[in-house]
Amino acid sequence: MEFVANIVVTLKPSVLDPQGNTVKEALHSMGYNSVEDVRMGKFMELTISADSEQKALDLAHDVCNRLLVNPVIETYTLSLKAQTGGAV
Amino acid sequence: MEFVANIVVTLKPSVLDPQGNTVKEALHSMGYNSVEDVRMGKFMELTISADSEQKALDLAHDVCNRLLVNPVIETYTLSLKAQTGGAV
Amino acid sequence: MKEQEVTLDLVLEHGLTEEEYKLICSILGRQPNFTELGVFSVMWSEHCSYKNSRFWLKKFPTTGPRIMVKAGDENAGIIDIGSGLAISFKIESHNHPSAVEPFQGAATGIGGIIRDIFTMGARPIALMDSLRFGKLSTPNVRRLLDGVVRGISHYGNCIGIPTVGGEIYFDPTYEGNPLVNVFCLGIMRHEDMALGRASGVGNSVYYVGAATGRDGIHGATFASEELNEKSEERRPSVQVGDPFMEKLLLEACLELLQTDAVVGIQDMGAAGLTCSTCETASRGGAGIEIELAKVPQREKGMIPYEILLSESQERMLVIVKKGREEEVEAIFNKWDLHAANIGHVTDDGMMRVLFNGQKVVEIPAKQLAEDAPIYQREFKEPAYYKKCKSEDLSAIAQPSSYGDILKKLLGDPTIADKRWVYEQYDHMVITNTVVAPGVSDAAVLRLKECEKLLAMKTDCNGRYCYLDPYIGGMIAVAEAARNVVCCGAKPLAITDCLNFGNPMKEEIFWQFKNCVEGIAEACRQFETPVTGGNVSFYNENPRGAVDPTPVIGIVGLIDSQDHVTTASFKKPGDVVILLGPIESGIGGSEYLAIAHGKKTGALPEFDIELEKRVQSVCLKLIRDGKIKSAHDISEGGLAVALAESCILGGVDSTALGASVDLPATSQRLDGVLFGERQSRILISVDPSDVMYVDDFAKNNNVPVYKLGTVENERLQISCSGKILIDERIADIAKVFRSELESCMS
Amino acid sequence: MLRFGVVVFPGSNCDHDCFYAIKQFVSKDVEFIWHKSREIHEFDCIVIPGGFSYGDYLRTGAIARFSPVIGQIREFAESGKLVIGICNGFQILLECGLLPGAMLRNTSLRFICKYIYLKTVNSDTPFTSSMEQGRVIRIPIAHGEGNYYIDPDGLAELKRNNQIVFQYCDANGNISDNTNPNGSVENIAGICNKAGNVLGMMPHPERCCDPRLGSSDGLAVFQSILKSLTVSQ
Ligand SMILES: Nc1ncnc2c1ncn2[C@@H]1O[C@H](COP(=O)(O)OP(=O)(O)O)[C@@H](O)[C@H]1O
Ligand SMILES: [Mg+2]
Repeated sequence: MEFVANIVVTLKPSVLDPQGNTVKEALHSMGYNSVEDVRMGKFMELTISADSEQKALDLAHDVCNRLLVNPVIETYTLSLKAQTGGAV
Repeated sequence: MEFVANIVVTLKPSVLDPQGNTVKEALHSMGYNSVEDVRMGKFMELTISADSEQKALDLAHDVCNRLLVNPVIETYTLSLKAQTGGAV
Repeated sequence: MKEQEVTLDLVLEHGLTEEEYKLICSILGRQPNFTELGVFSVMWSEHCSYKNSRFWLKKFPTTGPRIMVKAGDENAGIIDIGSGLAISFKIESHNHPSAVEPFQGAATGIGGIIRDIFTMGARPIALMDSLRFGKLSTPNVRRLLDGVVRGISHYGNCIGIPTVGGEIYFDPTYEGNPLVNVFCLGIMRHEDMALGRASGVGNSVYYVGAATGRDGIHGATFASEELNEKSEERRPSVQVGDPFMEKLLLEACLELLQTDAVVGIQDMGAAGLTCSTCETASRGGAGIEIELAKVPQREKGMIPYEILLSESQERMLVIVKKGREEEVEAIFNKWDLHAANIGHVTDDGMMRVLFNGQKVVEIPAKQLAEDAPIYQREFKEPAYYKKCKSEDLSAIAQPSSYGDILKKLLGDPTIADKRWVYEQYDHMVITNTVVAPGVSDAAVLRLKECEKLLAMKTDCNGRYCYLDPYIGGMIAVAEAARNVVCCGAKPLAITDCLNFGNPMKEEIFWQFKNCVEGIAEACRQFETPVTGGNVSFYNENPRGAVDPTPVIGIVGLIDSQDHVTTASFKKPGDVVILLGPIESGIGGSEYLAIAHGKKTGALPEFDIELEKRVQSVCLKLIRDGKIKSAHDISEGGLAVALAESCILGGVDSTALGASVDLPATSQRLDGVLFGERQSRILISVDPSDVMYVDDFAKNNNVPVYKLGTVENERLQISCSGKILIDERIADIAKVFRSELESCMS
Repeated sequence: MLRFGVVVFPGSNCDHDCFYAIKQFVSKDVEFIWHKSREIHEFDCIVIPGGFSYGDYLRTGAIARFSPVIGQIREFAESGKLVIGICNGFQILLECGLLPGAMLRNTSLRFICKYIYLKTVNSDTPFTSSMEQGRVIRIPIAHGEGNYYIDPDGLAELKRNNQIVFQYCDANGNISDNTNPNGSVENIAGICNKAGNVLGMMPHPERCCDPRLGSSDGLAVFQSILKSLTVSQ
């Protein structure tokens, strides 16, 4: 079976986000003053083949912890869904 | 009222994603062969103050089209929710 | 974080001793509160106060006719280079942050050293990086190298200062505790010099740059500890760098210093706001009062302790003349920077800190900044020292193929071309780079402001310093000087970054003391004063301390473009000559480590008088136009130096070769080929100049050997007619050029 | 004398290099233009230099395009005057739509700084007029995002209008995947707009104008500008 894991990696709240700050300032200077804060992160979409949803989920978490996420400064959220329509 | 817009920006399917490919290859060399594909994108979280959900939504789309997304290579999805607990 | 009651346990937790605490109480005439305890603990940490090293650092010569600002007086020293110009340069370590988070650790290291330079009023024009890692066969080492190089590349490229040189060694001793030392050099007109002083009662104190967060609280004390599992828990003290913010700060500060509205300026580095306020006050012989509520803050609910100790990056403190505030604010506004007027200069010598009007700190600034205790640590000669020194190496077998050893050495990541690294660095921006990385022994920069050029390099062989710290320290300076001499420069001054293990261990302290004495002696001999530097202790991993690694950053002055010399052979038919002794032992060599797995032996004889003669003969010949290429003989010995001069000689596929015949010898041939005796320079000269060069060297009591000629395509080395090495340049070039990259991909 | 203006954005870092190269080797009349300026019509040629405008945060060149000076540059370009964007300047021109396409990260995902060879495939522009067709020059690149992308229709259009100006090649002018440093579509290193008066290029001509720095091949670009401006005056 095939699953798609959507992973959102963000900086921990206390960590400085230079990109987000700069984008916020840019939006303000463009007149979008009602944008109060901007935080930037990464998005990743993994296509995983696995026997079960649980196995796919375990694998995705494993991959996040081992490679995709830098636990020193980042955290992540993960959502998984079965790929409908089988193989792409 | 305060709203949080979550924006996911990804490369259009027709655009090659060197970063996603590299991550995929790294995962394969680590033994994660069941990861069949990786696509990388950007995640952004905007905190917006607006009178209504519709206004916040319009603003977020506006900001995406004008600054956050480059339509030549990227597409985006947007979701909005009201910030519970009011001002932070 | 919450305020805590000050108890002895808490004092000890802050890394202070009971005696130090008593001293604090007597300075204050009372017990410190929680915030004041934090303030003292960072100012009196090893990192800020140099309490364990200062006694020995005083051995360094720091004066000379060109010195305008001496080591230790300000953030960095200043050296006159004539024509109304001066330079400021310094090296600093970011070892511990880089071990925990290589990308951000290295990036913020670059940010920090750049601030040290522009705070002097100099425009930074060059960076160098001196790196040490474990063996690349370990995945974690590859991860660290990749992260560190990306971090330096990210910050240096973005801010637009070229990384023009550096060095990397790979040795098991650094596994788990990499060394990341970064160097920055800036240039200024004499009149643009700025100082880190607060004076003039009533003058305003400005905070400018990034907002303060809870970054790196206790970074300074963190750097003063060994790495262990606990350091993992301290991970929040990792900071994220913002090179864009720093670029704005750099431009705004330099623009600001063109006005006369500024009394003093200081970066906020280790110990942040605390250090910058008490040091400026102390240097200016004044007091300072600030209100923390006015400090721009990134996070909610920070307490005074946190605001004062935060090590958020990209912040500066500026002391502005009363009445000139608007002018200053306009410049910061132009650069989209938020500047906050947070206080003023007082006349009572106190560092006084308010929080919403309430007094939270009141400490005599001078005593806080300058009266940390100075310790004379115990030292003891380690057992390994004599054992290694007297090790009998005669049983070590000669290799079956010298050619194979040559290739092995050329592909050894420590020796191989570092292209994979320096191509990730913008080394050309500012358009001064006349000799780029990988071309020569040192980088050469032209100056747009005058006819002169600068040569610069970092150097240190930790293995030599392990085997003989005193001689190793001398060699670090000698080799650095030799590298710039090979480019046609007269060495001017040095900066040093002393990377050692735990100074509380007597054997480590012995290494430290001996290295310092060796460096000090060499600096006196070469008349290159020390203009500043940095000490990094506690470089240990679970297996013990790293090899003592006192990295030397050197800068030399080249009078004219005509003197710029590179390492590569230039033309077939030119004569290859060795300046300096030909024979060498194999003790301490990379050959011994790579081919035989041994880190031992007595270092080959080192005579500093000979070293000086070799260098001055080489420089004189360069200035007289007699030398077409000059290359320092270092790791890998004569054979590797010959190979490098050949490989570097060609553009793309047209490399040059050489054919040399070494004089008959009774010494071991692996030593002659690969031994690392110092005081040797490989040069090539036009056939018509051979006699002159030969005579000149002999008249100056420098050994000189005519080895052979520059050829095409092959490197042939024989010894009294018997062929030892015969390789196609294309083959050895491939190994030299590609090995590091293939390790990393 | 012909007036050159070098635009300075927060984070530009090749601004001084362009200024210096022009002043030393091209025209004494060169000035910086602060990105908040609204008056640039007195210049003859606008240079948008390299660097990391706004830190290259979000996307390279994305934020700079909202600076006030961009509106001016747009009018300037529409009136037929010369605009050259180098490296980050090229990225800005793409972001603000004065040139077609977009930049992606180098396929190696690493910053690359080195000398490469560049083939002049269109010598019929004001920026290449003093170079013969097919001329190969040695010039540095220094970028992390120089992987030029354009969709197939756009590429066909570029070709139809002869808008491809420079391609990465080897010393002999051969264009192949091996000589592509960053993954750009068809080794594209520089393009111009349809009218030919706006050029974007990733390599840095200002870094190789002074023979002391190892190559003066970049001078040809500035000399071409000078030549075509002098002719048109
Ligand atoms: N980390 C680095 N960053 C930039 N340049 C480097 C680095 N390491 C080595 N280089 C460059 O590669 C060349 C050779 O350096 P190195 O191997 O230290 O030479 P040597 O043995 O002559 O001291 C020099 O130009 C040096 O500046
Ligand atoms: Mg050398």
